[in-house]
Amino acid sequence: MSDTTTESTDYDPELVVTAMLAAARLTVSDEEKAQMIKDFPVMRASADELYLPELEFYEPAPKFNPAAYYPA
Amino acid sequence: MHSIEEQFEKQLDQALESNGLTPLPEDRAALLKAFTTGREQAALVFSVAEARYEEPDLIFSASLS
Amino acid sequence: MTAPDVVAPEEGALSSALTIADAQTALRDGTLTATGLLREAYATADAVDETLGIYLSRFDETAQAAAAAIDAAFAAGEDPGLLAGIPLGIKDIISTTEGETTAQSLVLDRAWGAGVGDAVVVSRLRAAGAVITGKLTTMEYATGVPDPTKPFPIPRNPWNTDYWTGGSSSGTGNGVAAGAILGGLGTDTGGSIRIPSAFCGITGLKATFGRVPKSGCVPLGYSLDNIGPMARSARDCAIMLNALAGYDASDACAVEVPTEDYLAGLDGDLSGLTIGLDRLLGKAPNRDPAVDAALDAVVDVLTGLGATVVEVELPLWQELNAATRITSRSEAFAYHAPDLRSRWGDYFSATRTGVGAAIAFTGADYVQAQRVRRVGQKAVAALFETVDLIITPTSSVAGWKIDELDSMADRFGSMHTGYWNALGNPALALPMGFSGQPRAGGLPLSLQIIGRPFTESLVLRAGDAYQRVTDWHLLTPAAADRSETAVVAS
Amino acid sequence: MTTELATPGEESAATSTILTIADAGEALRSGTTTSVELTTAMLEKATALNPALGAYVEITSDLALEQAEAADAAFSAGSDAGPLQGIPLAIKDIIKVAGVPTTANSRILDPAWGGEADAPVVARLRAAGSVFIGKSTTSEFALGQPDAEKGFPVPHNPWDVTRTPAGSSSGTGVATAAGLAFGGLGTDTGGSVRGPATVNGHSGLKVTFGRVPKAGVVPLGYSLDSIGPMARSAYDCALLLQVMAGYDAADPNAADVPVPSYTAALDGSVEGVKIGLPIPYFFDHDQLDPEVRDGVLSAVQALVGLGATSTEMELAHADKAQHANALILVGEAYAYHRNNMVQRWTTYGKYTRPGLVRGMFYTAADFVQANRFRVLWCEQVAKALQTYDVLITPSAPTTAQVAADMNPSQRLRQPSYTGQWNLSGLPAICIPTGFSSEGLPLSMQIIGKPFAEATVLKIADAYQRITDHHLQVPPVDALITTAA
Repeated sequence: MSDTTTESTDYDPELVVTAMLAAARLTVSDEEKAQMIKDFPVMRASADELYLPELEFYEPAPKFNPAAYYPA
Repeated sequence: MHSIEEQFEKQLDQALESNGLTPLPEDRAALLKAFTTGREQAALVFSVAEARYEEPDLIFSASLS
Repeated sequence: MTAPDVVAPEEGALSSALTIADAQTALRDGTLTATGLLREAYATADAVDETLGIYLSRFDETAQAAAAAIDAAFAAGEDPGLLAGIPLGIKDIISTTEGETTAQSLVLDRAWGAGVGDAVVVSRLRAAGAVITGKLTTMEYATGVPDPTKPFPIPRNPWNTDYWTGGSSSGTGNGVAAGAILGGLGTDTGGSIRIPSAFCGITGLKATFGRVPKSGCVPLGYSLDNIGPMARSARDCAIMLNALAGYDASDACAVEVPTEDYLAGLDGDLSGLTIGLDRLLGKAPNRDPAVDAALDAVVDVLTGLGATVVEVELPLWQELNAATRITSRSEAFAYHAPDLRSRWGDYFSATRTGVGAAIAFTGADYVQAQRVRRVGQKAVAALFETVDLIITPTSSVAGWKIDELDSMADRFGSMHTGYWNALGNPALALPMGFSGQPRAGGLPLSLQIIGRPFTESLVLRAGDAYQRVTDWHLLTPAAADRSETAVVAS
Repeated sequence: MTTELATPGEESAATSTILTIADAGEALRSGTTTSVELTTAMLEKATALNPALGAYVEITSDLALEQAEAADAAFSAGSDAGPLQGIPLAIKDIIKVAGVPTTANSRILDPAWGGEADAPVVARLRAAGSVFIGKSTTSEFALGQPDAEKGFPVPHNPWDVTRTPAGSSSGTGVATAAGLAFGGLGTDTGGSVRGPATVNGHSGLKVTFGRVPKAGVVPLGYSLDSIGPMARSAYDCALLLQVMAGYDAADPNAADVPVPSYTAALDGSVEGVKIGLPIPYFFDHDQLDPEVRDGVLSAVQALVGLGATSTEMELAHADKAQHANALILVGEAYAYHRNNMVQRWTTYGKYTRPGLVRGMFYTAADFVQANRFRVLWCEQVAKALQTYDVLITPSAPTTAQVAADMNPSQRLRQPSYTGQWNLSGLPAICIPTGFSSEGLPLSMQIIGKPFAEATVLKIADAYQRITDHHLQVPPVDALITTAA
């Protein structure tokens, strides 16, 4: 699948990418933005597919250790 | 030039859409307030100079017990 | 609102609170039975629950059976445990074998609790002989504020029922204050043990992150959540902590640090200790002047107990509070995303807009918040090289009216608790006076005592020492006056 | 810039036939060569070939010769710090070497970054008497393809300079394959040690997360990064790892786990070793080059011939594991780079920016969710590794791509076989299995349990005792442009 296929989405990738770039205070070139608009749906889909039902009661892997930096 | 509030509203709308959320009209004011506060909190954590070369506090361990 | 004269109340009428420690003695010297104690507790609940909103479900039959078994054990000369016969309530996001776990929400699948049975902390309380009286009100999924459009009780402050209990361990807060239970479990992700303890005038401990296993509890912030004891006094919290603390493999965040007898250190002596006070002035959008008057009195009491109190300034105050908010909202949204998408309206308004606002954060914002947590950890560890304990007000205000809760005013800024969830240190909230007059509409004020990680004994020693020479924790609201029908010993 | 140097062709026959660290060690101790001689030859070759191959950002000739002389002096004084004494190595230019600037191949990195001292892993190599030929080229901040306009040497695949040397530890890979160092250090967050080893035809080991301290290294993915040995043979990787591995308090992620003797474990036997082959995604993907697959399957047969057993099996969600790794990687990377990206967007290379900015497009909840999925993936692989000693997969779906055809968006849509093992923090080595019909290196990947580097290295070494793909040297002399 080439890098130009655009996925069908129930949102407008151009509006979303424009808003997100503004929120992140990033100014990018036109062709960079064009490629981001093509890439965003692929990224969004690859994130959405991680919300597997069987993960409902899974904890994240990285752990917080409150005692770091205190003498044992 | 859009005012800051209008910009935040636009960002909120796009974020709601791309995250698949459809809030009720009555929630809009509270959502916008929380979204705006969130943006400010995100900017705040990026203003901490000492964090420049700091590791995150969450440690991954390969040998899961 | 003039600053009240901060003085211990006159003896008699107001200080009729029964602590777990008192009940332990009375159960063993025959002046009280577990059955009588339970009957009295449920009688109080029958009288006040309608207005206060303490319970979501009660376990009268199983509780009475447990109490009877305890009495039989005592009669047979056995000692069935350090919490034998003590009526305790469980916040309804922690699973028990009896009844349902609802998280005070229409959304939580009722099959979850049934599948879990007793959370580790609940089975530990039972093993220590505790009588589990029922499931206590919370905020929906432990976040947000009450929503009158949803079929759940509105938790009210027993000291002034126009006011909110605070949350999210609301029913544990007003349940203990009103005497419906002698203690209970709360959870604390950004202050949810310490705030209801503060507003309801009782004592609550958020122990070190990982000290008490949190398996069997609906998550809010994976790297922030703590289950902890709420009761009248620091001593009572220590008694409960002895049963609750300790590693369990079922909780990936539990730490294998040895526990200790948290009662052993409560000797009332603070000599040689240096305590750093940060008044947190100017940190909250509004400040009740009674808080500052109460803090001055606290300094005198602690100095009198042999401690040296010095002024300190907590590092990165705004930044660490922001880190806690970013972390808890993002972690909660990961858990709730599927349900928020499919059944947004079923959630309480404040829960959905609060957790839903996590869409403001990028993955990088979340990682940056974890980097700021580590910077804060190092800075506070350095501060703890110069002091043994830190004290601050738990909140700059004594609470909010229920009907003021609808607008999403930044209440988080007035509550000085989330800072310590970012860092994981143990933090105890205990009463330090009143804003206004007790039983005349006045509201409790609260002191927060913080120690280095895993120094719960020292934190509890300071709280207990303070409570040996003051009575704030023994005051009870009118709701707690024993109803005539209660029979003390049968 | 090339200086009047004797063309490498005239170097003494002895040094040009020494290919591995093990061989060099023997030659140094038997007196057939000296560290100065080895080092001088490699410095000349590296300098002459940098225009064509772009292996080094900076060749540290003075430092290298100083270390070589010290090593030779030590040998003659009868003091032997171990197998790396006198061995010329390449250090990826995101790892701090005292007295030498670190660029991360970027105009962004603050020259003062990293302070003065060696990174702990470099200090260990230095104390072991090794020689630093130079700081090898890397993808900018270890991400993306090189942008020639930024003025850094551009690395090329020594087997075909139109092909990518892969990344991000490109320079160390090129130097190892072309003989401009006996090996060296790379870093691996999503495949950056294993990618270059795959396409340049040598061995590269991604270690267990926490096995080698990563203090003093510019981070990319905090919970994914690893520093790994790159060399021609698995045996050489074991020699390097022996010095690199072990706890260091300076790295909060370092694992306090004892370090075994890796070379002692390389007994050449794979008797009874149980190999799992996860078929879905790794062996049946439509973008997998059949020559690559067949290379792996014949290598597995060779191991079965030595007494191992291999079983086809499956790992669910292998594609999602790759996506989760990429999502966590860019989230962690963008946190580090966010302020510079906002203020100095165009100072970053044009192929670095699109990769890095993705950290901004995923939500915080996505990042948390990827780390929840991570537990599911770790549990599944841990279960499989109770049945099998190792898993074997292709190292990558294709041989080296033509550099000009590559772009950052492709990576989003192509299968990849390396990130799954950063996500689970497991040790994974890539070794050559032969050459494609186009003469490009083929490779396979061996994955083991946490801290089981010895097992992974043993199986790779056993294979390399009966094959010599890892000893083939690309014909680079023709690429030398005599001084203008």
